[in-house]
Amino acid sequence: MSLPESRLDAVKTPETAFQGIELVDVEKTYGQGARTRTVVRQCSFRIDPGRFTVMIGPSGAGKSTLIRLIAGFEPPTSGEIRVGGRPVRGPGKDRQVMFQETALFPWMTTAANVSYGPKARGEFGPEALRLADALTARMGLERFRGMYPAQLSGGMQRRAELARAMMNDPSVMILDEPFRGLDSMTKRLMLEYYATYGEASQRTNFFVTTDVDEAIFLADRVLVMTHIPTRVRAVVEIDLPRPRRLAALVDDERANALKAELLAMLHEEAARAFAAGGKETADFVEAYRRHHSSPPSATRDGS
Amino acid sequence: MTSGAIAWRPAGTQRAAAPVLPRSARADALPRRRGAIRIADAVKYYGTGESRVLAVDHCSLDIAAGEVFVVIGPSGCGKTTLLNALAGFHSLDAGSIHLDGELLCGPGREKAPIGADRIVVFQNGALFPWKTVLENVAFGPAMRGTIPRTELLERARRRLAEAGLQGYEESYPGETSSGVKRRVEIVRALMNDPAVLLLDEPFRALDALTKAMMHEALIASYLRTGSTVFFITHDIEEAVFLGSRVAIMTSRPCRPKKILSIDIPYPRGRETVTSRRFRELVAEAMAAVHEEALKAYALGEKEG
Amino acid sequence: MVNSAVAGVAESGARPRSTIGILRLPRAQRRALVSYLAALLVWQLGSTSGRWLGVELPLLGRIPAPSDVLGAWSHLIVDPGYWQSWLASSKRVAAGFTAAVLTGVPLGLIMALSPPVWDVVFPVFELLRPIPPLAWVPAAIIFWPTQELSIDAVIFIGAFFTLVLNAVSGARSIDPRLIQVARSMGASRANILTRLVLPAVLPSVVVGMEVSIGITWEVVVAAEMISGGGSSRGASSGGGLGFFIWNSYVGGSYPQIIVGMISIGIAGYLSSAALRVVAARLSRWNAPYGGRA
Amino acid sequence: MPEPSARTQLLRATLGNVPGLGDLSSDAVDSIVLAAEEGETEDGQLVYGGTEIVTHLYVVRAGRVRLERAGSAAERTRWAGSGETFGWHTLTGIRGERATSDGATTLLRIPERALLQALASAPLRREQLRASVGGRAGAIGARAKTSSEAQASRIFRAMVDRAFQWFRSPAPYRRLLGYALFFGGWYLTVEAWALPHFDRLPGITEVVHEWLSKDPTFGLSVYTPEYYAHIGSSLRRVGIAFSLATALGVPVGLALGSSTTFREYVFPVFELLRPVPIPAWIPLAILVFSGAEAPIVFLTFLASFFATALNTFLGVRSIDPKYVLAARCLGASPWQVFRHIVVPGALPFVLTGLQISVGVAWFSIAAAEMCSGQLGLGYVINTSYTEVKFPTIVIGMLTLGILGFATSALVRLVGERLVVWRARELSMERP
Repeated sequence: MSLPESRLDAVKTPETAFQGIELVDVEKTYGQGARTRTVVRQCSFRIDPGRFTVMIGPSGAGKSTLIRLIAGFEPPTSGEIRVGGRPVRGPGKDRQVMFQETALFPWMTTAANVSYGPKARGEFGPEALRLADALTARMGLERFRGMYPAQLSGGMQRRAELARAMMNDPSVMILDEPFRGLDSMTKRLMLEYYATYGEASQRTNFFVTTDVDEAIFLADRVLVMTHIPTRVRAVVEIDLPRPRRLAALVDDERANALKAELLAMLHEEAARAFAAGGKETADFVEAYRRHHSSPPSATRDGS
Repeated sequence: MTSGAIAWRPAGTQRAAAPVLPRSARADALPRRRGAIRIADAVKYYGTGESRVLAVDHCSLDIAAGEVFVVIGPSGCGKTTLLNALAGFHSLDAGSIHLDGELLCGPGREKAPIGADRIVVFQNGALFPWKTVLENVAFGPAMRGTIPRTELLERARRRLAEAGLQGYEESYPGETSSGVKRRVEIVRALMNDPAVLLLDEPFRALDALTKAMMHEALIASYLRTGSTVFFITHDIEEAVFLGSRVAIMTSRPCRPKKILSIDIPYPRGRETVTSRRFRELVAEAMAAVHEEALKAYALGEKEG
Repeated sequence: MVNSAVAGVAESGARPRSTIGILRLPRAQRRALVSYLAALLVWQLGSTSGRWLGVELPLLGRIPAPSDVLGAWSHLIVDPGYWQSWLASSKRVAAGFTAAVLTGVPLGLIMALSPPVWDVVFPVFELLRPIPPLAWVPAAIIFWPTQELSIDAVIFIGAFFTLVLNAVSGARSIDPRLIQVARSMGASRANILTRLVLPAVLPSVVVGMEVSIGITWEVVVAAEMISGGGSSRGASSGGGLGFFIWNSYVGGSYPQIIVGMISIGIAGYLSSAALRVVAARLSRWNAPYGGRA
Repeated sequence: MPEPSARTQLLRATLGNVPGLGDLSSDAVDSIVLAAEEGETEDGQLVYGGTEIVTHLYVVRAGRVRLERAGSAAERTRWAGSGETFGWHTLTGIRGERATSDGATTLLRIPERALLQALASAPLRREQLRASVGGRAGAIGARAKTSSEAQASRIFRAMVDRAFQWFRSPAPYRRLLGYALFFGGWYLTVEAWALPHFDRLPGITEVVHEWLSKDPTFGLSVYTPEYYAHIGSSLRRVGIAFSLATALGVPVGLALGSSTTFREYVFPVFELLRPVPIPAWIPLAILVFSGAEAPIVFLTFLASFFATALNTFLGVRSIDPKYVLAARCLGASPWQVFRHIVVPGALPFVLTGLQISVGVAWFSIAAAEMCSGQLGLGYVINTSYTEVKFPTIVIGMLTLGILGFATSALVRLVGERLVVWRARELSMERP
């Protein structure tokens, strides 16, 4: 069940063949002198063009840091990040980011927010105006163009941010747990909407989450990250057929097997995070332990 | 790769000790028979003059004592209004509410009295930040002075340990994770042995696995005390997993559109989520809710 | 001071509103009215206790009675000198305050947005801030050529520190992600400053102005009293409300002191209220859509 | 089978010298005892073998275990003797370690679940356990007998780090640059270049010389008792006024916040008087209060009272109504709601109010003392102007500044101790 259908291919697909994103031995350390904290170390992975890559890991594990490095908001301490073959020098319109909490400009109306990108670059011609109207309509926000972000519901704010990002025709969309704050019904609607939209537009997506179901539903490839200092612990291909429906996945054997595998790895990383004092992961370890207390699963230790 | 034939046995014992059954599964934890709620033709408006909005329209519900009654519906459809009326926070414009036959609010009494027989667990938590976890849990009986202090603290420690929260007694809520805060709040509520436990989307911002743990904790504590549970949520799976009956409410104004009875026995655990009956009930609820959700979406509802 | 409205009613001799009218008012206003009248009554009876009680109440007895104050005010209303003092004080507040806004707010923004400036400027700022503004009066008089300029300088100091701190907290409360998003859309630094930083900072800057204009009125009164009253040079009647109050005290016409106090209260209240209106208009974007259950 | 308490003693003895587990509370040990398992091995028998991830903590009760970590440069071998621990790879992040018993051994195996529960709220113990299990027992004061001792060494190390970092970062040098610019500018404009208008001001050398000289030309310096008499009188006045304002302002603010009737009757008049600037009260105060002390103390009190009452009132207003509802739900009476919710909830705002009130008090006392009174720093500043003793003016100003800074810092320190929960809450927010 997804939002009202309307022609999705109206969105302009990127002309040049985009070669994806490449991270080689990236490291990020905060603080200097004796008190340094390495958040990312020897982290290398590839985000393939036109595919849905999802990064999953225990909360507080430096995933957001990696997003800031790829988006160019911060330089890596060492290592190389290449987007479309060129090293990242700073933020650029080819990479648009959607954060966990809304980042709409509170003092601009929905319409002003959506058209901010082209206007800021001085490229706001009639053609951009038409695209802005098309995007706002497709997101079901025509009746809220004149309203301020504080007056929109959570779901509406997310859709407005999507429209704003699409206006800049990014080569890659970067999303940092975008649907976490929404109520579960709106979350379900947004997930299915974004999946169908992603499939239609062949855009490269890099999606970060702590929710295993979201990962399995959206991803072509899942990167399971270790606890701080973050690096790739495992790469799991999600070979479920598309288009996928959330309701169908719950009964799907293959989906449940993938879920069990991902959860087992997440548990170990969370246990290590917990042992290092991370209070958020305490719940996760407790939850996983109860979740898997009865039948012996593959990961029980050898003895 | 096995590690040879080490015969592991419980430490310091010669023979295997008898397994100790978790208390909740024992048959003798019979819930007491009280907390029957009857809501008859409840009506509630918001705002005045032309901006008046009908939030609840002649809503009638019969909730049996000791039942887990879950209310689900699109955002902003006035579910919270019912909870507020039950708790005595808000009044009703018409209709009445009875608890175990006694009039809570209705003709002659505009607002139900706020009392420890109907305790609310708020959406994003209401633990007192300036009191430690132990002081929070012991707050209710301490206020009413029903139990001497030393015994009260001892009982509070035991209840926290039962919920797997030993070690957190002396920390402040601000220092603990959201999962721990939620569990402490439920323990605080049940310390007062309420007739009705009112929950307003308590597990909304938690990640999937922590939410599953919270469900098991709620069911375990429900089995121990047997209070009636009135639970509001958006999450369909959560509603079907927890509820003995699930009422799907219409979009604004709020009226019970369909009531599903969940014929899965308690206690429910991990295997319930994968059972076929559970999937059928979720599908049925999903269909009914989505109709309402689309109506709400079309109206451009702002979250309730 | 709102009770001038009450005085207005009695003074103009108009038929006091019918009692039913008062009952129609919502409870809060009704009680406010009652409390104003009660205060007025206590003041009137207390201060005239000498006459009808025979013995003067200890403290209250020495305060000029409201009736005398009204009498004095009715004369002053027609006296141009009185309005002259209003004008003089307002001019000084306007001058000192505007100068403080034009220097304090930009400095606060620069300090917040560039750490090197903060590290250099803030230590000195913290050194001077605890010195009460009025302690600067003698130094200002020595430094500035005319008495007028020295009072403006002290008013400037009074408003300056609060304005800077509010501008700093305003700039610091901007969500960094908004700036990152704008940069990732290729917005130039100038665009970010005008379309992002300013609108975000403006509400808290105006709140800062509201607080600091209150302080300027406190400073102008004291400065006028100390410099005007203190030295013989300030003989001219246009010395401002502070000077007017001090002069009334020295000249023994005590009811005029209260008139001066009430006038300054009204002036302070009006200027803050004006800024509150500006602040509300500037941040109407965060008014939620209309609460719904 | 030894009844449970003997088993607990047995296990406690074994765990006794495991850093981090030794001083566990009795119920924590009970939860571990329930879950712990015991096993005997012969010489050369494999405990766990290098590929799978070990989640149990092993404690050697008797004998010795050989621990080899294959794959790293040197074949690193470690031995775990009786009372020592090994295993729990999810905690230590060790990979591919083989454990074989060297001679007959008795081992204890504790599942991770029981340990996580017992250590849930004790980050320090976790740290010690991780070090010991990972074989780096010597890293941080290995056998710190009591946790407070380890705590002390940790705090000391953190202080050294912070000091070391402070020197390395640019902040201190820029601070010095700032002071140099200000005082240098003062010296240059007034004394060296003697620019117009500036030359009339007292120079920095003059002021410092006067301030610190044994017999100051204008009679006031650090060595003259008169200087401390003035400071004393100003401090006493601010002290009396501030404590009166707090004693009256906080209850009034709390009442305004919690009782509607009190607010609807009192707040209108309160808001009527508040906008009147304090200096405007000076003539009236002199008129009404006899003597020199009373008017000054009254004026300072008035300023502080309005600030304290208003901030306390805002504090009560800022409390989220859900806390009041939650308390009433739990059966708290209105008075109990006031004591357990309104007062602690408003406390942070009250403390901010007190800080503002100290600042306002110093503002008013400067004004009041300059207009009347025989003693006090304000009086000093004003008279040294009329008697053309310019350096003393600056001395008076700087002293007022120092006193203002010191008193507000004192109020802030006392405040932070009162609101412990907020301090610990803020400290939990990791970067």
